[in-house]
Amino acid sequence: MNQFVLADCTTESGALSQLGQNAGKGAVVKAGGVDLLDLMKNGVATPTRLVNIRNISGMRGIHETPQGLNIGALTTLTEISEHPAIRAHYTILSDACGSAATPHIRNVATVGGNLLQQNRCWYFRSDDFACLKKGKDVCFAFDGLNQYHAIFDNGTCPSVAPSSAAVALLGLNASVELTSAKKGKRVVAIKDFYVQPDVNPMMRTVIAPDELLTAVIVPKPAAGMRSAYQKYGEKRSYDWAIADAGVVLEMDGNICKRATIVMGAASPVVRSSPKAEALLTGKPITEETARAAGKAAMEGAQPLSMNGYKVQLFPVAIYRTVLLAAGQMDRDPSAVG
Amino acid sequence: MSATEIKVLPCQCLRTKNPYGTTPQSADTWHPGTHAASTYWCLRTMGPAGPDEHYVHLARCIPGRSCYQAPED
Amino acid sequence: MSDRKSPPQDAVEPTPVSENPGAKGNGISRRGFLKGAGITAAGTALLEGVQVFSREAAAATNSDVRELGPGPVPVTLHVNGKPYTIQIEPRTTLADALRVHMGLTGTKVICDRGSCSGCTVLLDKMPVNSCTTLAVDAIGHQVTTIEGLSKNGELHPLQVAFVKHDAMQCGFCTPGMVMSCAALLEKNPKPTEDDVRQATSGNLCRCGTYPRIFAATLEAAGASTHNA
Amino acid sequence: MATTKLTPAEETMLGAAVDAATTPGMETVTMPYGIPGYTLTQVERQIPSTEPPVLPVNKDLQYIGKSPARWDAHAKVSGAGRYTADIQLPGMLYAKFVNAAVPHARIVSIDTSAAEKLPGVKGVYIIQHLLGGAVLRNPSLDPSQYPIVRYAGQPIAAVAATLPHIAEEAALLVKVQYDAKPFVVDMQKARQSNSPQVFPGPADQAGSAGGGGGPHGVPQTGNIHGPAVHKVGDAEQGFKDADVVVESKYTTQVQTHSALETHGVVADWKPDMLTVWASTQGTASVREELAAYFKLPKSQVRVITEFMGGGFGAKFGAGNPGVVAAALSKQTGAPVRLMLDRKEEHLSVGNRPSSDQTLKIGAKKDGTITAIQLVSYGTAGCGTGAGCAGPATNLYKWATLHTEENDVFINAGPATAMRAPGHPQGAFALEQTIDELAAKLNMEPLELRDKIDENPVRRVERQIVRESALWKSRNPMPNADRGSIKRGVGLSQSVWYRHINMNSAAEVRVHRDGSVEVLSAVQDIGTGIKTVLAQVLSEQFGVPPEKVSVKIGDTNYPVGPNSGGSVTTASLTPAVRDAAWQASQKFLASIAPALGTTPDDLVLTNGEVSSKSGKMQPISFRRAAAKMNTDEVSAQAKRIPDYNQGHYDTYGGVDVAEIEVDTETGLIRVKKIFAVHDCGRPMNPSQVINQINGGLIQGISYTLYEHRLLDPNFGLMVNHNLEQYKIAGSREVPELHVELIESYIGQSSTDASGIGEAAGVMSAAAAIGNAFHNATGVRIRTMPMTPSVVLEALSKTPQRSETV
Repeated sequence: MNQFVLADCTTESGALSQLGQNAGKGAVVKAGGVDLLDLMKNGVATPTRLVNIRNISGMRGIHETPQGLNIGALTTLTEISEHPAIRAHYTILSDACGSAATPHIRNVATVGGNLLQQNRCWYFRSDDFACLKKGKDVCFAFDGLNQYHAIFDNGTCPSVAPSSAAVALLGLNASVELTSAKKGKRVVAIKDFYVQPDVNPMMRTVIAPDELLTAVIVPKPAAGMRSAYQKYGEKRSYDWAIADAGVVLEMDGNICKRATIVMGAASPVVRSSPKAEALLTGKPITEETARAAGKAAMEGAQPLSMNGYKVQLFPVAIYRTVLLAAGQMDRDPSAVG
Repeated sequence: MSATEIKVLPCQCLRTKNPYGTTPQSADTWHPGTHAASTYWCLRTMGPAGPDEHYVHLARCIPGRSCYQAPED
Repeated sequence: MSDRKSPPQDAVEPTPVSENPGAKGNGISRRGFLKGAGITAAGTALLEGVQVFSREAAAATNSDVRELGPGPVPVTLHVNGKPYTIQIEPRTTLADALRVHMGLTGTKVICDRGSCSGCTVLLDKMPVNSCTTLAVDAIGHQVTTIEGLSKNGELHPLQVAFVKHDAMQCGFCTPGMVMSCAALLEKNPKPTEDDVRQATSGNLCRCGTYPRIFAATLEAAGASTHNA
Repeated sequence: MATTKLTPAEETMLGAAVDAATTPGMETVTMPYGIPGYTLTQVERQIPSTEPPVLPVNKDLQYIGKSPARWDAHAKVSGAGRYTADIQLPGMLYAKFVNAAVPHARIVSIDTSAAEKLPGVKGVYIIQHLLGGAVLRNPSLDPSQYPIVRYAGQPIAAVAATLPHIAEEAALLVKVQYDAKPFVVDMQKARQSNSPQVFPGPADQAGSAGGGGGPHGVPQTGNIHGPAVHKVGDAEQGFKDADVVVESKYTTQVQTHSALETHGVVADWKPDMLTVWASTQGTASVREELAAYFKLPKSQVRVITEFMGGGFGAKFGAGNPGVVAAALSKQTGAPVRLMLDRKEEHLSVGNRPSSDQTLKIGAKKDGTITAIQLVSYGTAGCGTGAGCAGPATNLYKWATLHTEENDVFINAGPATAMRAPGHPQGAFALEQTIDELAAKLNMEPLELRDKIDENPVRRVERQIVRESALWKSRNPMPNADRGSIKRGVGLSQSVWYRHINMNSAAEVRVHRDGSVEVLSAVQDIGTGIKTVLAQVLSEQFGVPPEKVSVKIGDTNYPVGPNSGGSVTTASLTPAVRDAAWQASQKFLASIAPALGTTPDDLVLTNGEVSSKSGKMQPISFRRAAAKMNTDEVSAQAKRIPDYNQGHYDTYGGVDVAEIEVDTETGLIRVKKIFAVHDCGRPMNPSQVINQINGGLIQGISYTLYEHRLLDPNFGLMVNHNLEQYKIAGSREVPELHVELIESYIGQSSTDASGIGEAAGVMSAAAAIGNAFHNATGVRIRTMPMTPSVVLEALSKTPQRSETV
């Protein structure tokens, strides 16, 4: 890890002024620090200044509002996964946060950090390889080892979206609150938050260098909403998803009025499947419709040389999670949860 | 491959952890024959290549090899 | 850099700094410091008025940003109920601060990336990986390491159960396992085996001692119920 | 005694007759022999008359065969145990390697000037090419000051600094200029004649290896060292004689040891003594190598390994860390700590080689094996050791055998021995093939094994398995479950060999204050030898293990065996018992006069010294010791040869796995394992079972998850961490039930053996493979069995084609 100046902030305004002054000058924000320190130890990130927001107590906490939930960006994954109201009404979110990483990491990893962490790709995460995501002009995964890489939108950089929270939050149509010293606050929907690599492989999100992700805003659940998230990894102990699925259903009796189906480790940016959702809309949830939705979600998939199995795996993850959300199936023993 | 075929001791710099434990150079004899699961290294390089940049093996670290050093007796 | 050579346990006053009347908001007592480790160059600087970095100090001066580093800064950490003042760069991890600077080597570094939980310590009561925690982020928190789990030389009931069930082989994962399981019992005094598996799902043991760890933790849970 | 010479007939030659003729200094004793509850009998042995009395079976002993707490458990659970990584000495420097960034290159230059200028850097060491009188194999290679780089991660230089992060920074500042060469990291490509050569130069042909010194007939062609051929009988004829022939190909991956404590040392070079703390499986091997390398007398090299965080075969010898740290310490005049980081641990200090095996077995209708033929290719990186014919050679009886083992060089880190070298690979193929053969012969898997394996211990183990609930729950019809999640049960056997390291000695001392201690240079790598030595002392002196002192892991003590190949307990405990026996005799002689009796009237039990004749009232051991006529009595003993030399014992087990295959996701879950194992006399059954649990879990991890992945285009490992290099964690652990067989072989004063290698690590893959077939009707012949591999296996073979 290189040397750096640590600007230790105790208030949001202090952090914002730090960012304002040092934006573009090698300063990065550190919250829980899990992903950042990993990248720094690997020599992939070499910031000269860390704006430490970990200890800003005002940015932490889960607030129930008339509109839904306002979750401070520094709220940890453990706090979210164990929160009674989230468990009761936003199952997808508690399960997604509760199945991320390890218990110890969840204790310090914040929801903001989870949403902002870098994509998963061993070429990117090793200092042995200078790739597109590091501003160079080559991707090593196409002709290399790509068994864990993306099966969608993988034409430029097939690294995969890492955030399980993002799967849940996209499913819940949530937004993030971005704050800067100059421009104040703006709210960006999760669906608009991430940037596809073919736009700019180094950019990843629309957050500006002087902006801080300050909160996550989750709308109130619609009537009849049921949701579920399931993650599949090669291991059930600490492992990254080879497939994960988030499903939000608005049910009227046994008829699905509206469905949201989200996949995590399928693409560089967390992805929903309108095709699959349309197949469920207005229909009863059965194993048949759920399987059809899972299959439809793979439309347009373009597996690489080694990740074809994901095209088989995601439909299973999706159909089982649809049935779980609908209350027609127990939690899948093959899943991590 | 039998014990009787071992005629000379290998180079004094040859080391192994064969499947049956380590074989220190000071041992009277190497385990007869060898086992194809044995791994070797050279004392002088601490690696799998000898000083002559050829690989280290019980079948190779023998008289005639330029870096061969006879065991002291 | 002599600060890591002396045994700080003996050298530093065992009174938490925040409760020490001599602290006066700068995070360390002068008396404690004078007796403390690393009295050489850093000590001189301190005596000349450089403040030890601490959250209390930051609050007292009402400053909402404090810049540290990149060079070594004096910081005080509360570990196992005692204050330790060390000179570290901000990039120093909590694991390195404990092991290299304080000589508390019970905490093991194995993967150094948060993947194995071998370096588990409790930050307040929460198990965290000390290898992916900056030491300065532990300021103002109570750090408990494996050395601090036993009280007055008496093993924690969980440690007793680990001994009884032989829940170790090479023992290199053991401190991390014990800390993870101790934190579990603190939070959930009556865990199921699945709870224990979940709580240790970030801990790696290469010798494969897991079944003994599950048994020991479940027994310790039973024991603590009896005591209650 | 190499396994290649072991024939099934020899293997089952138990209870060989003992020469009854009396020899001076020898006496004939009767020893327990066989398995209590099954086959226990007695055997006569002629042993030196200096040997202690024969130990009865475990149930008649007070401490041996029981499971007292691990002797150093308190230190381990409290964080007090000092591992090499924990050693801190005044003024100690932290060293860091500079490693090759490319897989194959000639080093043009190394510029350390920037590193040297970094404040806090105290020393720099460059690994030089010590050509000496050697001539390069390939004269067209430019002679270089530096060794050729043969794999990415190969250590090139090292720096030492006052703090770890300064050393890391300095290492990054060392500039190495490479003249990159073509490389190969794919074994299939490496086998092709046009492949880049890992070891260029004239090939050694079989004949040119002449002059003796090792196995003849091992040629080298391109990147292939091999085949090492082993032929017994005419296998071709054997296949003609067969009624049934099964032939298949199996593939296994490279696994890394991934011990939790990385390789490393702390070296303290003083003018009269080099002291080295090492994370090693052999204090003796580290001392021997450092002394030889630096041309120091052994008496001036001391190696200490008090606590050690796992090795699994990779930690023998000083290695580059030892040599470089010692050199840096000499150079800087300060102690130097050099511990590898996790990436280096994966790259440069060993692995289990891969294998591509073609295995063919022929059998008669009654199961008699007429021929086994194995052709294997495996890569041990830029080293050798990929042979895997052990199981095919030694597990079962055969009429003819023909094995050909080939090492294929690639530009990757060299293999080192890993827990049962070659055997997990070999058993994966062999034990699935035996099941296939059983199916073809319309025999039960256990029935066929009874036919072809007469080892009496394995026979008992199979009987226990046959009667187990888990085996009985197996549906003999494969692919019987209708749902997408299918249950299967399968088994595999394992085998390991009794080896003894004669460099096993110990001293036992009794002090006038009543304290008793044992001293040996042996190291405890996690298997619990400290506890076992305490138990041996306890049995002799009648004081509980926690009251005796065990001092090991220091070459200042009598030499101890290197811990590898399951030799430690078998080798050392007899020496310790002999020393304890002799010390106890001296002790009794020393106190008897003061107690008014003779030594042979005294008994040591229950912490007391008592009199057989009743000449005195029992007194505590401590009070008795106070009557010693000197401050200390002691005895040193070394290992004597096994009582029945020339006889060859094996240890092994029969392991049954129950798995669930999710045929839609390709995920396999191991639900249960029932394992029956033997290891001679179990000295501490709890510790033995702990090791077997661990072997099985490591085996599951190997079977399902672990895989060293090298990028084919750049030759670099991509998963050099413990995140993408996947090791089984708490939630991968099945319900484990181990049944331990107590087996007496009459071989030494403790009759102890080892368990490390036979402990399930070699059978897990095959048991899971056989269970997979039982679940799905499909053979899975590739590891690791990830969803990708499983889904492909399920898609390629019609699910209902193969029946019993």
